[in-house]
Amino acid sequence: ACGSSDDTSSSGSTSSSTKSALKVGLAYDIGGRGDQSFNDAAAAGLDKAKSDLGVTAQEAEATTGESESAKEDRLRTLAQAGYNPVVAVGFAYAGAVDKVAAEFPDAKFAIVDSAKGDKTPANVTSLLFAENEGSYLVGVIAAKKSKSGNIGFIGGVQVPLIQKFEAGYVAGAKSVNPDIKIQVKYLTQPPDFSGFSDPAKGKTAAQGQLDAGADVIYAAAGGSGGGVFEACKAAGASAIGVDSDQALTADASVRDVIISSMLKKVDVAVFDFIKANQDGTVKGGDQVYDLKKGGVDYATTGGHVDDIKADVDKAKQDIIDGKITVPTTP
Amino acid sequence: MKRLDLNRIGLALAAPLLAVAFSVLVTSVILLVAGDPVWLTWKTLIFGSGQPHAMTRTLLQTVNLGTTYYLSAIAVAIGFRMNLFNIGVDGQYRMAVFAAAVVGSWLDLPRPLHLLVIIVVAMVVGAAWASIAGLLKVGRGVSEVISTIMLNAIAGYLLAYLLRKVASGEPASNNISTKEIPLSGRMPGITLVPDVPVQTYGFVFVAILVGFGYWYLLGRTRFGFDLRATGRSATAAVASGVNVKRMVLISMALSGAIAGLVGLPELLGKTYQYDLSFPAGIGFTGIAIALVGRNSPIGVAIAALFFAYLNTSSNPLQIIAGVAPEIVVVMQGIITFAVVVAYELVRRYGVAREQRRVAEQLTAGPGTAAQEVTA
Amino acid sequence: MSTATDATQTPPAAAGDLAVRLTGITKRFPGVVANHDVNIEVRKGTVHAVVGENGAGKSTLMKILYGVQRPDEGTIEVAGQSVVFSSPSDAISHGIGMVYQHFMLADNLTVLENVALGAESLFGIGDRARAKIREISGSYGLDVDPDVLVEELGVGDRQRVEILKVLYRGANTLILDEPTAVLVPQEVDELFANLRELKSEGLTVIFISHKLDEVLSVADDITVVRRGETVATVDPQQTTSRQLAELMVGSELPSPQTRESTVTDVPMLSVRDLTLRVGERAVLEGIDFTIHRGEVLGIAGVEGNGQGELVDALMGLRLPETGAITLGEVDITDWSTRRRRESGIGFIPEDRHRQGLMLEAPLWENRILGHQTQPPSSRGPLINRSGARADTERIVREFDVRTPGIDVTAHALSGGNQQKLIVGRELSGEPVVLLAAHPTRGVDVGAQAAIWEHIRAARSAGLAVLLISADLDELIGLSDTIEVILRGRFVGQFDPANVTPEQLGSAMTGADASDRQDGQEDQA
Amino acid sequence: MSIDIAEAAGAPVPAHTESGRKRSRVTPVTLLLALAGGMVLMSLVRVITGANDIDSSGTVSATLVLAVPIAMAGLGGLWAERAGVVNIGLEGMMIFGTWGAGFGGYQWGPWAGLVCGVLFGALGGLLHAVATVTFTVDHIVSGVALNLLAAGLVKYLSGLAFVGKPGGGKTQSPYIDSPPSFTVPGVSDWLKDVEAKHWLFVSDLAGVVRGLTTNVSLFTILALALVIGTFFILWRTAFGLRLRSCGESPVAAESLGVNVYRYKYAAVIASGAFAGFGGVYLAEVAASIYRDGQTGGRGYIGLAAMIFGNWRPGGLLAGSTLFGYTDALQLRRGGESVHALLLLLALILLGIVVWRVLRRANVASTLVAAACAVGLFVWYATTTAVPDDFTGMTPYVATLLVLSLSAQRLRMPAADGLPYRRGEGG
Ligand SMILES: Nc1ncnc2c1ncn2[C@@H]1O[C@H](COP(=O)(O)OP(=O)(O)OP(=O)(O)O)[C@@H](O)[C@H]1O
Ligand SMILES: Nc1ncnc2c1ncn2[C@@H]1O[C@H](COP(=O)(O)OP(=O)(O)OP(=O)(O)O)[C@@H](O)[C@H]1O
Ligand SMILES: [Mg+2]
Ligand SMILES: [Mg+2]
Repeated sequence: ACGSSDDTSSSGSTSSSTKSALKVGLAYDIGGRGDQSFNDAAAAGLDKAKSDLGVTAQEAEATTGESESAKEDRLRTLAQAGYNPVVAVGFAYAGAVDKVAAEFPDAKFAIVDSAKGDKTPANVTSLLFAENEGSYLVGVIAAKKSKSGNIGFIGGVQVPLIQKFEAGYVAGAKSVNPDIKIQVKYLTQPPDFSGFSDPAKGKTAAQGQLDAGADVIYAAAGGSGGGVFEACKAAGASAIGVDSDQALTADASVRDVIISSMLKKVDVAVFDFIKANQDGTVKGGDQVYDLKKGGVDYATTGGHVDDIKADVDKAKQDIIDGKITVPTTP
Repeated sequence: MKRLDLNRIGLALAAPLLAVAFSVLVTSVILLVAGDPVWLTWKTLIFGSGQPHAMTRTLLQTVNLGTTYYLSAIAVAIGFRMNLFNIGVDGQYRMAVFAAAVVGSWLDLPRPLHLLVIIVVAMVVGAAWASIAGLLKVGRGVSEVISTIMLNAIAGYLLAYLLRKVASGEPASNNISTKEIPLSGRMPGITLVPDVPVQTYGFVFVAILVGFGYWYLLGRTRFGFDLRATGRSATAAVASGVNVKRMVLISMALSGAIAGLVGLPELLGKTYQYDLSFPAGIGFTGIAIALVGRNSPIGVAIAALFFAYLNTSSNPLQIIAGVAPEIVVVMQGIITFAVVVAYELVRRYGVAREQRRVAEQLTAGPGTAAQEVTA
Repeated sequence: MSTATDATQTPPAAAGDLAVRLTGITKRFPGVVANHDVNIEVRKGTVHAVVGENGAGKSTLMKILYGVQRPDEGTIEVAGQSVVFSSPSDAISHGIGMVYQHFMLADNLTVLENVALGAESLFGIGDRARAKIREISGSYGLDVDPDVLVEELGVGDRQRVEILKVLYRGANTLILDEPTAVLVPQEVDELFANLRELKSEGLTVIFISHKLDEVLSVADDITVVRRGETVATVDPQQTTSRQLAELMVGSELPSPQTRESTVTDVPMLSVRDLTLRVGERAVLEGIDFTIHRGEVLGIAGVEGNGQGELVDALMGLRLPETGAITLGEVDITDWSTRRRRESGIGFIPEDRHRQGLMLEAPLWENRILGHQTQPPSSRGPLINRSGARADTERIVREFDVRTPGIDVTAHALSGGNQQKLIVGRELSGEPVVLLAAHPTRGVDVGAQAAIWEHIRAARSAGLAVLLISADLDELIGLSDTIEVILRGRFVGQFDPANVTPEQLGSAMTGADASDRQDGQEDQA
Repeated sequence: MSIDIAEAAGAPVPAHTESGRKRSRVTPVTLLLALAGGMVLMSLVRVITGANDIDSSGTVSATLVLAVPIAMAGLGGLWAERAGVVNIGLEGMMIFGTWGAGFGGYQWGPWAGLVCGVLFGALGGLLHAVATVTFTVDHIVSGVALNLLAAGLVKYLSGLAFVGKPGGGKTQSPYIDSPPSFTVPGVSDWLKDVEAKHWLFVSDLAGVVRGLTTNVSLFTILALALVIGTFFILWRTAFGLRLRSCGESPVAAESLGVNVYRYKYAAVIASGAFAGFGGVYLAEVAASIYRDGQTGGRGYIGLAAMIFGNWRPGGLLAGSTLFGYTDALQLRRGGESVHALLLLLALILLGIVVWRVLRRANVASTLVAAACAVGLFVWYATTTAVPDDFTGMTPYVATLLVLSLSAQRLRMPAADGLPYRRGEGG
């Protein structure tokens, strides 16, 4: 009845794939499938692999406040049950992946959002994203779309990952208008991760920024983003979504204020990784999904940015060409 | 006499058995309603996933996690024994483990000394953070319930700030952490079962020591007597010469000092560093465990292991039985209810039985009827 | 025993004349039978007293009649009609009202709220109820302000509120469980006047007391309960209090011992110019006294005139503003409570449940309380369990604490036995000073005599005693000197050898200034 | 639950003195004067610091939104504890409320969401009542167990109810429509202009009034009505008297024929309903969605607000407003507003010092207060903003600070948290 039970049902018996069907293990971070955020993105990649490649899969998710051993055990149980490859979603798994991958040298592992460390075994692939580059583009959009010269950034929790979003966004906006005023707010501090799931806080913070003159706000705040969109809607301002194309996934009533979204294609990375396993072409080490690789991008749904698309695409090209280096820390 | 003892034992066992039976029933109903596999769930929970060594692994991890829970629950229990409600174990242990991680990574000492310093730092920091609540209560009359809730939140913000300050900035990593504690500062684990990649934390022994100390301190020392007396009747304790203000300060600090140990099994036995994903919320689990274990050193140990077992089983449950991990939390909630309700039911049954016994004696020998009968 | 007037001697009343008839009542508690086949008949328009030892089952019986507890066996008839009460509201609707042994008042509610509670449908909880309370308290001479918080009231006022509660509901049968235990003679007289008033209005009163003289003076019929059974119903006109006591106890009482003075001239406890303030108000002012070895200083006073604060100050529980306290030669003004106890001050608190016991703890742990740092309770920083247990056994033996064992909780003991345990504890370890507040309150006559005996024995061994009591006979009987306290000041000293309770009573209420003059002459 | 040191140490309870009773009566006039005084001070601080957001209409309306859930949780706590049942399970009942709002709200609209959420919260209350009242389980145990249960159960239920629905998933419900809100017609725009002038006092007043009259959710009004209604029910009706008597002295109540069990049940179920309403408010007004973890500990904060408010409706309203206000400040404008708060605090402390000097009160604590005032002022003067890392703490620090400054004498219901069994009193 829940997220993990629909795995075996769509087993690869009907698959048209010629290769022997892979058994994929997927370990989510807290929230799991259905979190409307990056866990869901990973799940989408897995679903695509199931239908396109005919793999079977087993999913498991983290629980709040669990210990390191629980994470290890999750990966170990999956690997031991013959799931190969095993994908771990979220940097919290870094240590666990290193440890378990060493115990199962014949299996392949991937970790989303965490770079290869000095202890990482060779059978681990790190799936990384250049969130700063994608955020740079929406920073450009925000600055171009802002009439007041005042824009906002709302981060869910002040962790390095989200600060990477901030860094790119600020750089992008400043590239358009060096004098632009950028209001930055993080909803909570770790280990209080409720900033990713508290729309009320998102709404209040957004209202504050709007009252202070902002007219475009970038919400890198997971589930709290819904509150940001609502505030923008009420104030007649614009919002920028994150991770997926939120003009498609957010509630219908607020879609029209979402002028763009920074796309972080975890689904693509996960799918690619599974496919590489099937093809036997898997590469270990850091796999950075940047603009060039199409791992991050901006969304154009709704046509709000059609008028400035050329400028944004230029910035995109400049980054791909290496003419612009986007900072990773604010 | 023998018969009576057997009855007593029967009564003592009745409560937990009743509780377990009740929880199994309710959980099964929930599973049924949700359309989840009931039999597979219980089979997985009791016999494990069926993979080689899986059960051993689960048990070893239960001991490890139980150690953490135990320390947390004992920290809470110390407060409870004198009617102090320390909701702040959560903040206290996180402050403490952070300080321990930082200081531990700075130092380079011979092993026993290095470990000792880390443990002392953790206890001192935990005690200090808890003492804020103690001082506010004694000095300003602020209820420790409020102050510890507030201090938990404040600790969170403080820690986030401090962690960013000391973080060894590995640029590509999205995690930030303190530096690793060198080898000499780690608690060696014990390989109980070869071939199984789970070591038992060396800190288990510290926890046992803490449990023993708790029992001894409360049951055998004057200080413990004063503490319990304050809990039972603050007014009577004062009249007996206990300085309640001092007791509040001391026991709050003591509770905090034990809370300071909560994060150490994990820190010294597993992660060797404090980072963004260091477990949080154990202080709250500790409250439930302390209460289910009725604040007794053995009862709390059993409850801690039980909770740990359920939590550890969350993975096999998900992966083998395909049941959402939330069911584990639901079960913990149900069990907590069931245990306490069962205790009450058994108590009432005991009372009723006692009454019947008196009635029987009454009909047997009316001459002694009105005497107070030995229970 | 031969003096017992048998139950059969009173002519059986016609059913119609009976307000209440209890037949064959049996009630069992875990480990104890509180009532066993109890039979009582209460005639309409009379005051019917129930007497018996502590734990005899009087309160239980009354609670059964009031629907608080249900009897295991037996029937209740009210006005000739057989009834089953499942809650007090059933009893109330049959015109029964009860004033409990321990006050049943919510401190943080006003008098009005306490009175109207449960009977809101009568006059609401507003002005109508206020008017009604004023009316009742006017017509029965119960003078209470409906709008003060109950916690601000003294015991006498609280007692009146309790009676008010019953009258407010229009009860015609009143149960009063030990209503006089906490009252001074004047208040008792007032209460009895009230009772007679009620009786003349046709109300029936059931009345429990340990003070047998009172019982004889006010009751029309007396039922004696012993160990859960009714042993006799007697006519007060034909009975002496001594006979009554023997009926209660079931054997002859020891006759009161003659006593000789053991007072020495070695000062044990001296207090100089003690003043204590609560907020702005002085609750103790300029208190001066000395107690010598072997002397009992009695303090007489209406409750709430500073006695509690005085004891608290002497125990170090409250900080006086000025003044010095000397124990023997040593100034102990700044000492902690613990240190005072260690140096030999024993303490029998007035409220044993609040300050004297841990109700949830076993007896032997209660033995340790207050003596944590002294042998045989402890050894160094450790508790000496076997020592404490052995000594508890001794106290139980020597002080005749009726208990199944020393592992039961203090809660399981009846009030009198709890008190004996406390007295035993405080007299162990050879104290030099004993601060005793109401040491025999709520204790039956047998136990009372025993406690007095223990105090006398300790006194002749050199103990200095500060005795506070509302029982003026006790005060006069035990003390070597009596000080009267009024509004925090000592207002007169009396020689117990030639003072009557009435004289003391008027000094205590400040009614008679000439007594005070006498007192001061005595002093000189 | 916790020991009362003042009582244990034999210190006088203030209500014993005559002045104690009179002091607790706050007349509307003094209240109004105090409010006006506060406004003037606020206005001064705003003009000096230029932190215009500290009493802007936006801040005021955000305060409302953030304070209401806390106040409702607190009200739930008030009902339960006034009847003698400690309710640490408010968080769980609130979680039930958010989920119920999601469940009913997305299918049948906000009012159905309200009904479902309140019902769910009440169910949580019922469970707590069964455990604590019928089975005399320790109140804390039951509450903690309830919190565990609620957190797990709603996730489990979400898996059943929301997965596959548009926008729904295991951690959130589909979108819920907001309940109606209203704006006092005509005033808002005019007030907005006045507020934008940033005049001393006048603009502040305009801001506050505008915040209170613009775009106010009907649920906010309902919440306020519930607080006032609670006061009337608990302190002015027979039902309330009986309920409170169960918290003060259940044996006394029993002795007068009050069915204590019934009132405790009623109170604890109502308590759950209030907490549930707090949850509904979070899901429907503060957000438009049920989201896992949305309550974020507000149940505990509500409990704290109730204790802060001395177990009285007005007090808990003040407590939750303080919390909501400081939270709004830090969320909206972070460092800048919190920085201005430093000056405000310094001024208030200064006021206390002056008052104490005039009253010739205890010198030592006066000196401490003075030192704090100076310290705060120096901090204010030497910085331009409070670092963002710290602003998040503001509500928590402020609550602690206010509590420890207001040398409080809290008084909980005398029988709060104690087990009660029928027929064992007296
Ligand atoms: N609720 C109860 N549970 C267990 N035992 C009880 C209970 N109530 C009374 N008892 C026991 O029943 C016996 C009779 O008690 P009861 O209160 O009726 O005595 P009493 O005659 O009123 O004594 P006293 O003179 O001290 O008031 C005592 O042994 C007492 O311990
Ligand atoms: N729930 C209970 N469990 C065990 N014993 C009880 C309980 N309730 C009452 N008792 C016992 O019953 C006794 C009789 O109760 P009661 O209220 O009549 O007090 P008492 O014995 O007269 O005490 P006191 O002399 O202090 O007035 C109590 O002292 C107490 O020991
Ligand atoms: Mg009695
Ligand atoms: Mg008695």
